[in-house]
Amino acid sequence: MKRLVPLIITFVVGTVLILSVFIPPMEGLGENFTLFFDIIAVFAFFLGGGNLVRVHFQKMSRKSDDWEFSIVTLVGFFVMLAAGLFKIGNPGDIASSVTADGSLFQAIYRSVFVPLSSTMYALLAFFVASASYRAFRAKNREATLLLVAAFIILLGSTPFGTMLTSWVPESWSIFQIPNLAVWLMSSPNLAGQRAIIIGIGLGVVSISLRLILGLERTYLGDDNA
Amino acid sequence: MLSPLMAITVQDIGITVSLVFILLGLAWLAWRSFSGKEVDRRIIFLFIFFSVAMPVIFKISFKFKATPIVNALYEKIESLPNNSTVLISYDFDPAMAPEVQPMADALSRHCLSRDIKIVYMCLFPTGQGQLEQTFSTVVRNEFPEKQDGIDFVNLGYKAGGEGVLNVIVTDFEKMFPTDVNSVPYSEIPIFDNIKSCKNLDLIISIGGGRPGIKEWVLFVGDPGNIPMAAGVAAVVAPQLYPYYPNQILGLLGGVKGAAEYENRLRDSDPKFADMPTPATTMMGPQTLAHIVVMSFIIIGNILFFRNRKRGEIS
Amino acid sequence: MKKTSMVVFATIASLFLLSWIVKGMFSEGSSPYLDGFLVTLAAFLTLAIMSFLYKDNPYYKFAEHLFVGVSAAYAMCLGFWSTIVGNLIPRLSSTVSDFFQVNYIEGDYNIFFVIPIIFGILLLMRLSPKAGWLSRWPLAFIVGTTAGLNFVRYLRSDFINQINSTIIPLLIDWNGFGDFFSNMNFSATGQLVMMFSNLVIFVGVVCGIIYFYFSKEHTGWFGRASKVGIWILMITFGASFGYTVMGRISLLVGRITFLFKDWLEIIS
Amino acid sequence: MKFISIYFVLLVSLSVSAQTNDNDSTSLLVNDSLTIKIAPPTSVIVEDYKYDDADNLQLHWVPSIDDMPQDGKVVRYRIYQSTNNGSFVLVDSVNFSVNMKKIEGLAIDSTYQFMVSAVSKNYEAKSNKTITIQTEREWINFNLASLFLIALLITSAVIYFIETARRGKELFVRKIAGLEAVDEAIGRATEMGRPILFIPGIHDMDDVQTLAAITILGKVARQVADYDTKIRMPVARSLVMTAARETIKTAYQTAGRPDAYNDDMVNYITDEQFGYVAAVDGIMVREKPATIFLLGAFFAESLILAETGNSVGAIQIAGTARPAQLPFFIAACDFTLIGEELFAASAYLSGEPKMLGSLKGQDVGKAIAMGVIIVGVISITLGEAYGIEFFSNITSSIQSFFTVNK
Repeated sequence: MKRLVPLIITFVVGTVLILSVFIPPMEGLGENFTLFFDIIAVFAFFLGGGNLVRVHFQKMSRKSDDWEFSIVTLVGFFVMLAAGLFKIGNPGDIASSVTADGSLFQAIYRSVFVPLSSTMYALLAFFVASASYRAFRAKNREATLLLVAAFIILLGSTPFGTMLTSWVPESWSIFQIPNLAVWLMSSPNLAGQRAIIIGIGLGVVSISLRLILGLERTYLGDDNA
Repeated sequence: MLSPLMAITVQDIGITVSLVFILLGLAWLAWRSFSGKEVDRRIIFLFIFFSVAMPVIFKISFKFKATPIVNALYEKIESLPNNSTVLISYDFDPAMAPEVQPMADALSRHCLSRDIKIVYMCLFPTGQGQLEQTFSTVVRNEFPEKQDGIDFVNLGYKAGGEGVLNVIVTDFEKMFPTDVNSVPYSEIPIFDNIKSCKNLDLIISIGGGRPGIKEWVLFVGDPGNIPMAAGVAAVVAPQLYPYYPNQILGLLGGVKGAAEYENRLRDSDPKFADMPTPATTMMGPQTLAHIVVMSFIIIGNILFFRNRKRGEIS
Repeated sequence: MKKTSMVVFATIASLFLLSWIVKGMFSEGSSPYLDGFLVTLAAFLTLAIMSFLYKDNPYYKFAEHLFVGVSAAYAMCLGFWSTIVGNLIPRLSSTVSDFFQVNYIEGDYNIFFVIPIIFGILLLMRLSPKAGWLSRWPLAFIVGTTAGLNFVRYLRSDFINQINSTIIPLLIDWNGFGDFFSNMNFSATGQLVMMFSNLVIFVGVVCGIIYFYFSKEHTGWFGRASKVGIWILMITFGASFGYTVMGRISLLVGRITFLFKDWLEIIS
Repeated sequence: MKFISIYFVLLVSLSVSAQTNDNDSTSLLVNDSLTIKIAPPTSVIVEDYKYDDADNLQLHWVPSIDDMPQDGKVVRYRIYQSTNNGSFVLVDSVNFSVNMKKIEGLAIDSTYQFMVSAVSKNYEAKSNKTITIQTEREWINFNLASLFLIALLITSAVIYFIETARRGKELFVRKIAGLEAVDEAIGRATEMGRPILFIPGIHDMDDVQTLAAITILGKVARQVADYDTKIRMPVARSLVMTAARETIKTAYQTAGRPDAYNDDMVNYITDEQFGYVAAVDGIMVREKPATIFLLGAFFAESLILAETGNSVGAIQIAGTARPAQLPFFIAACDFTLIGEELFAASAYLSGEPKMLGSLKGQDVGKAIAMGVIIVGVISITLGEAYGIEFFSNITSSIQSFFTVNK
């Protein structure tokens, strides 16, 4: 029961969605299944929220490391949730957009969410720089090729690339660095990415097949869980 | 008499100071590394911070010529007759915004100025927050005469990623019974002749994550045979080249792609002469930072080869 | 140790308080002190995250934990308003639709929309240790949907269409060897470069696939082809690398612009 | 009489169109001298749209003879529809020089009739009415026959090989360079007496990459148990912790030294991306591992981890299927399992039929891809450059088979 029902659900849903591509009268059914999926996806957000609350309450009650910061998480969570669900400060009525300008929700989004998430990723600029100094070495032929290609792309995206090779005549213009960078992107890069895409595409096809046929069950976890 | 002279001087001083700082810093770093001393990671962090910050303050900027893959999108929008409908999907979060928000703004500006109607939507929840940004800076600010529902419409966000796409490729209303302000689909004039994505003249996905342009191609562009284009964060741009030109007709990659598009747009028509060009402004600091990163790689590798040679001798 | 951290805290707090007051005094708008507070808050959070570069510290931890909470709630709210209120309620009940001021959608199959609700609630069962196994049902639905959707789409876009796009002529505008050699040049848009590009794409794709082909030992000509494949892949990764550097720096430029423009107002 | 009624319909439809969104129809029949007269479109044909669920029809017409893109006389075409013999209503309009339109959203039990008009700035010329038609439902979309065949082929290949592997037949998988380096790397850590650090990415057990990493951990742990090397494994998910502990414990038991195992080898840090990175960085700097494995799903942290590992002088073996992170691993690590190699490595090590079988099935797909591309490129080259008809035919049949549009 614990395993059979999920396996049947996966099989039926997967098969219907594949067949709905080939059989026009099944299109509507496929669409509805997808719509169900979209609605369940929202419950996954709720699950994420619920999990967060549970984990952080546990941390607080167990007084585990850094439990004080769990309070920060929970306060942030509940304030944002209230702002969004009750549309606090929203200039319109209940039907207006939740992200309308002037609402508390949008204000928190702009002055808390935006700086936090974008700075998080901006940190990577520092790490890229330090890694380029300390770790990116031409250790072997492969790494050398990689670094040379990266170099041309980087140089090609700056005006210095243009300056360095502007003396190259038109009949040799492929050797001008900006042109070379464009060429690298649209020929060898395209070829390499395409080989990868074909490989990954086949991988996705085969794992989908295994999931639908119930050969792959790892996602169900073990029986006792 | 004095003001142009002043302007030039401030710029010049800025560039000179930045370049001198960067060159001295690199020289110091090289000297220190070659004399075999550790350079603390935090010093490198500080150095890169200043190399980016100084050109931001002094506003060093350059011009860019549009590469073919960027130009293709520009030409496509130019070739659309007015009254066509374009869908722009905001599939990004604030973390990617510095790279892709300028593209979204420039594309919106281009379409609206050519009387092309725009349907806005997003596959990222945060896209709706970013959409609001474009509405306040471009749509309502520069085109006050354009009307919601007639010239543009905001459908907002729906959860589900590819699940959303799989529905709208055949039926918009099923997925979006109303727009973001709860106006029913049937009462929105833009949708009079539009039932599904197949009735659109062009779809542009602006993003850089998942779901994003790849899902658009797989679930909408290819099955529905609909022209697609994209503006993406630099990190994913190389991965999308295999789809060009058959599955994606044009691609703006990273802030450079955005800058190229801004320049192309500005050169095309005097009415765009004063438009804000955030991406072009960003390319100044970007350029100097690239030079620093390249110098780092060179210094690091010289060091590596020297040490290896020594290792071989001993 | 305790004392230093108190001093640091006091300094930071007073600096940002000062920033708030100054911003409030000089900014224009209907609610200057609120705007001033919001910008100061954003700046504080930006710097708090950046302080991680020095070392892991309480300010960074504060910012990170805040981010986790806020982002989870953001997604929940948007999901609720857009999908639950936008797509689900209008198909279930006209009274509730009226409450949220959305149009009720008449339909013969509306009753089936209880399925996603049931599955949704089952999904939430995961939070309970005893009934957690029930969450496998909606999970199975999610897995089945993605598998079913992906199977056909990946096959079409990433396999068949990619093969089709790779069928390209190696000789372009071909009028024989004489013509070719007499017009030969290395212009970026010239015949030679175009032909070479197509050759690289053809050889690159085939050799790349050979590298990822696991059923044959990579020896002899197959090994040499796979060697070419790895070179092409390395150039590919190099291009990725260059673009990633570009992308990451842009994000930093974005943040620094925020600090100098919106907060400190050094630049306009 | 009939004439009058058509005229009436025309007037009605024009007033309808004036309300809709095209703004060029208001001044009709006003000033004869300025009227831009144009001929109507001809041969308007309506037919069933193929392979749908009876909701579309396809309309074609021959454009008006005045429809020349240069002079712009014809501005657009309007499409009028009559449902169940009702009056004609404007349903759509298309731009000049377009000569077909798919009419969507129709019902199976109604009859339809159409009319197309060419519109200039101030004149409208209508075509004859089409025949009355009903939509038809098709049960199979034959446009997608080749997609179906290819899907069937790959599906059967995967299933066939999984079954073959299950029956115990050995399936060959080529040597993978990174795997050979594993022994050497573990040996090095043993010699130096320093620990091995194993990082399985930051995703949960539902990611195939994490599964592959845990499989490879199985092999690493066997050797670690044999040589009595120290292993440290910080993880970002609690489920991964459970699985990893299980794996290492089994390895120690197989090696006959269950007492040497303890749970502290694997510990959970935090789910938060950068929090995890900070902690792992700390471990690297403090314990200076001799060997670091970075296998699994990595995101932005790949470069931070690889850089720190490099700076403490460890031998690093990395592997991920995420193309955007591979460059950092290749540049900063000593060996990298690229993309599918990670899965191949784990299939090879685990010997599980379902994994080996799918790997083989995928290889069939790759062989098809290579074969078709090689034949296609040769034939298109010879066909285009030398105009050899035989090759052109091959090209067009390959291309039409590999074109799948709805």
